[in-house]
Amino acid sequence: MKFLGLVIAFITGVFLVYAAVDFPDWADPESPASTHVSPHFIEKTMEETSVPNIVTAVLADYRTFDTMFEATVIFSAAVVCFFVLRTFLKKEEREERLYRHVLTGVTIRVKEGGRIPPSDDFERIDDSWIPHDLIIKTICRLMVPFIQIFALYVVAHGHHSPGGGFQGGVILGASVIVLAMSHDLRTTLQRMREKVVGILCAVGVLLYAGTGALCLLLGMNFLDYSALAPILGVGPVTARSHGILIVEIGVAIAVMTAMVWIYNNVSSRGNYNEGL
Amino acid sequence: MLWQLDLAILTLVVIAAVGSLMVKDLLGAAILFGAYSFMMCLLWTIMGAVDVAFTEASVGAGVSTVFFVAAVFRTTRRTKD
Amino acid sequence: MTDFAQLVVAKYNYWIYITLMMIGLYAIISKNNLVKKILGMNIFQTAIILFYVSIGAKKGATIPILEHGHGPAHGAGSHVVHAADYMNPLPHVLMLTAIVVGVATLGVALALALKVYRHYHTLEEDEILAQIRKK
Amino acid sequence: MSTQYPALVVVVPLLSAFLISAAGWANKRLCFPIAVVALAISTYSCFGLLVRVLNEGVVVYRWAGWDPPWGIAYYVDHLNALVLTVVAVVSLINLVATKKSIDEEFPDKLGPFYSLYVLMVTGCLGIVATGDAFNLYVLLEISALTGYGLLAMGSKGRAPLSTLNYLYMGTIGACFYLLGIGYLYIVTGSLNMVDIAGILPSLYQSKAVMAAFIICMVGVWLKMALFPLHAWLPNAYTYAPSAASSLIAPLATKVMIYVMIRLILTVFTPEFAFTTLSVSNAVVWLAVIAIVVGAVLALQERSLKKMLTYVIVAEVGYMVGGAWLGNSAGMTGAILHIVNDALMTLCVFLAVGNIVYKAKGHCFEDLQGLFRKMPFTMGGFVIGALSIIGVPPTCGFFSKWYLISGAIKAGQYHFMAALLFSSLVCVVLFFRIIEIGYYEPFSEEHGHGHGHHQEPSMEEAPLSMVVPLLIVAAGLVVVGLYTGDIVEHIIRFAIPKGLA
Repeated sequence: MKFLGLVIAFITGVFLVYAAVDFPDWADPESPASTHVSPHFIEKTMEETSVPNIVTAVLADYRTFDTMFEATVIFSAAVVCFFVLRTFLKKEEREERLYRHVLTGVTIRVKEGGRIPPSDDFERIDDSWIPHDLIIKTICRLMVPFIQIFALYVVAHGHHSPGGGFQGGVILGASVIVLAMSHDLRTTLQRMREKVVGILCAVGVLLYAGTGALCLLLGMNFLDYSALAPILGVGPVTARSHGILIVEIGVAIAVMTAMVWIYNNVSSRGNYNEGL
Repeated sequence: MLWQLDLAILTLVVIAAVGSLMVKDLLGAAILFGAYSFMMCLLWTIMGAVDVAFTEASVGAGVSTVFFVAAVFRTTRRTKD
Repeated sequence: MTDFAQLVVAKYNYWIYITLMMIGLYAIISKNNLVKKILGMNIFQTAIILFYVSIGAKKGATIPILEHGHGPAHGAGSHVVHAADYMNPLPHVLMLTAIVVGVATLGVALALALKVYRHYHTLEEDEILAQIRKK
Repeated sequence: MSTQYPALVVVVPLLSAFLISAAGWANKRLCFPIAVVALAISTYSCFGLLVRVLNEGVVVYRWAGWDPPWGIAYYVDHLNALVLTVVAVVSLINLVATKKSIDEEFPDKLGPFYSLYVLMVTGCLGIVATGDAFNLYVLLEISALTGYGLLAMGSKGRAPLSTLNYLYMGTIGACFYLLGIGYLYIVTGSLNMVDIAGILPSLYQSKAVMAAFIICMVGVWLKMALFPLHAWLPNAYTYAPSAASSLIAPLATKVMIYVMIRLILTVFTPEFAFTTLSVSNAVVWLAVIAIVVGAVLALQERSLKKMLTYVIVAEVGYMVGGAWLGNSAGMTGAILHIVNDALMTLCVFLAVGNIVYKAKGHCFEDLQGLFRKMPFTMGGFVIGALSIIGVPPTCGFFSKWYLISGAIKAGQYHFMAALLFSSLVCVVLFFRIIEIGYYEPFSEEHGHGHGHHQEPSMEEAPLSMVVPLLIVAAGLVVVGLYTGDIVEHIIRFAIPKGLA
């Protein structure tokens, strides 16, 4: 198998090198890729969509149909992870529970389905628990709001600077994952339950596709944001800019929850009992 | 752009890629893969693809590495090659 | 010889992408560990992304964000945008999609690997095949 | 509304997938009706689109209102409309037919299952409808990812492993396709299929274009499981849940063959594929080997489902070979066979699904005495089998007829010989099944523990599973009888005039 792999990789490599000789030189401004379709984007974006970040404009307006499916890809990956991994444990299967006294760090084991009534003094911990680490927990808890504010900035400022729904969504998701890694999965699930994650993920992409369907109902083609102009009360070009913002928000919600959903399932092997 | 810097990063990319495939520990491989993604992200910044680099920094170097580490924690670090 | 050297220098990005791609391809075919294969798959995908980003590069151009775009204060018609001044944005857009597809594939692949591990308690392909044959 | 048909075809299932996923958390019983309604609307739009294409010719739909090549556009012609209709019909029938087995297999994951099912169909419909090369890649990944999810939920252990192998191969295939599109983009600067086709003729001598073509083809062959690249398919389909395999087996490979034909006919015109590049002989030989190997490997299988997966490998050889014969009869045969094979595969896999539902297995031992136990299911299976063998008046006969006449016209007699050989092997394969199901006595261990030999009572699968199967079986005959009309009014226009 090793030899076969080498041979295939070598043949493919030689073939690709042979073909690459015919390419225009690297970074040649006169190459067809830079002269055929792309000049239109660079020169017309501002007057057609009033978005200075050309990548955002092309991503969420000219090729918005692609981007809708891109959001769908991440949605379907999250659903696949849930579908493949999630196992619903029955209550009886968990015989003993571990609790930690928050102040002293003493660990208690409760057997035979017993449980401690919920209180602030004790917290439930995983089977493979790790020692209580105040520094990591506090620092991460402090960082989370700043990460989230930065993420919101990235989403909102995507028209003018690098960024947009995907990047912002991933960073938002990362803030939740940081919380899950520094504390445990149970803490995260208390703040953001599985059902909420699942519904928000669908709602995010639905916001994107729904915007498109709204345009369709208003008599224009699917995702043609200029149809939204009468609703938003602005001109058709500005409506495109606003439309881009709406779908970016949808993408951000979908990507955030998809990342959290995948992480929850992968890190707990689908039983949601213990995280990383 | 400085061609020396460019070349250094390109070399590092290849080294990180080979390293992550050679190292006989899956956790190490995951971390090296994170380094690979980050080098890639630098390379794209140099080429002017800021949006792509931003995405790669958050997705490739960030979340992907976390997924790898999570999966390795839930399975095993052992690998024969 | 100078021709050859020029060829190497003028397209070195393409050579690097081919190298990385072949590393990835070799890993997918030859590696025995399932997670290593997934790593190889990701390297393969990133190599293609590098290729596309290389297409988008343009000498003497800047990042594809319009300079005078911040607000109408500058006047919309006061300056003309030249295509040669900005990088080609289209490959960047395509690759944003490809990166997201990559991470989606990664998530699904890891989920499947976890499921395989849950059943066979190993990630080595030859050990799994031996277990299957034993049955 | 009829101007929006191309949008409705793809968008309605897409929207419904999110609705299903959200509704699954509230009430599981809502999922199935939403999916059925969405696919029904999509199917209706497909038929509407087909009628429009027949009346007006190519229908152009500009997504987001941008003109191609800057925006993404659909160019729905006869080929698109025909395959779209088949995809929509197959997925709708399969959804209704497999409801019972889905309810049984995934009682607590109905929401995700239906959501993935509909997304998979959306992906296939989008691949078939799109006129943008990169958009095709994204949809390819959607249909692939959801397909992995559906396939992996079969038997424990084996299903995830074989799906993971499928994932590696599928990802390489999709990446090769993406790379080929990149090569095309670097020399043409466009992603729109029609636009690329307009630019390419001046570049036919370029090595990059040749490489783009070959890389795209290899990628597509990997995804459709053409012979040396077929290793992932049999296991992935065999261990999958029956609702998933009867969706993916008819659609996934056939859609990829559509992509191959689309690339040959539209993007790189037939002159380039068949004349400028002198690889068509080699590809036809590859197809011949695929047919022979698929047939021989099918012979040695002792499991009905796995045997059928090898038959699929052989059928892929039919279509690839037919398309690469380089004449209009072969191409007609290949396109017609996409339609027929989708229906045939659906028919036999639905029958297998019913058998698995009742007999709890798909090995040959489980089939004993099934004709008495499940006469309608086996009746449907026999019609599907006859069609795969190629017995008139079922539709399989007619597409084979076109393929063989194309092979004679092109002088590729080995292809014709391979077709006949595989038909003979199929006769052996299916008569062996029929023999086991009909003649062998109903074994005691499957009985109800009665000591004396008893005539086994009829234990047919539920009506909701049998009726769709019989509809598909009847459809095989109907499509066979109307082959002339389909070729005359639809496929004839799908093939460019230049093809001899």
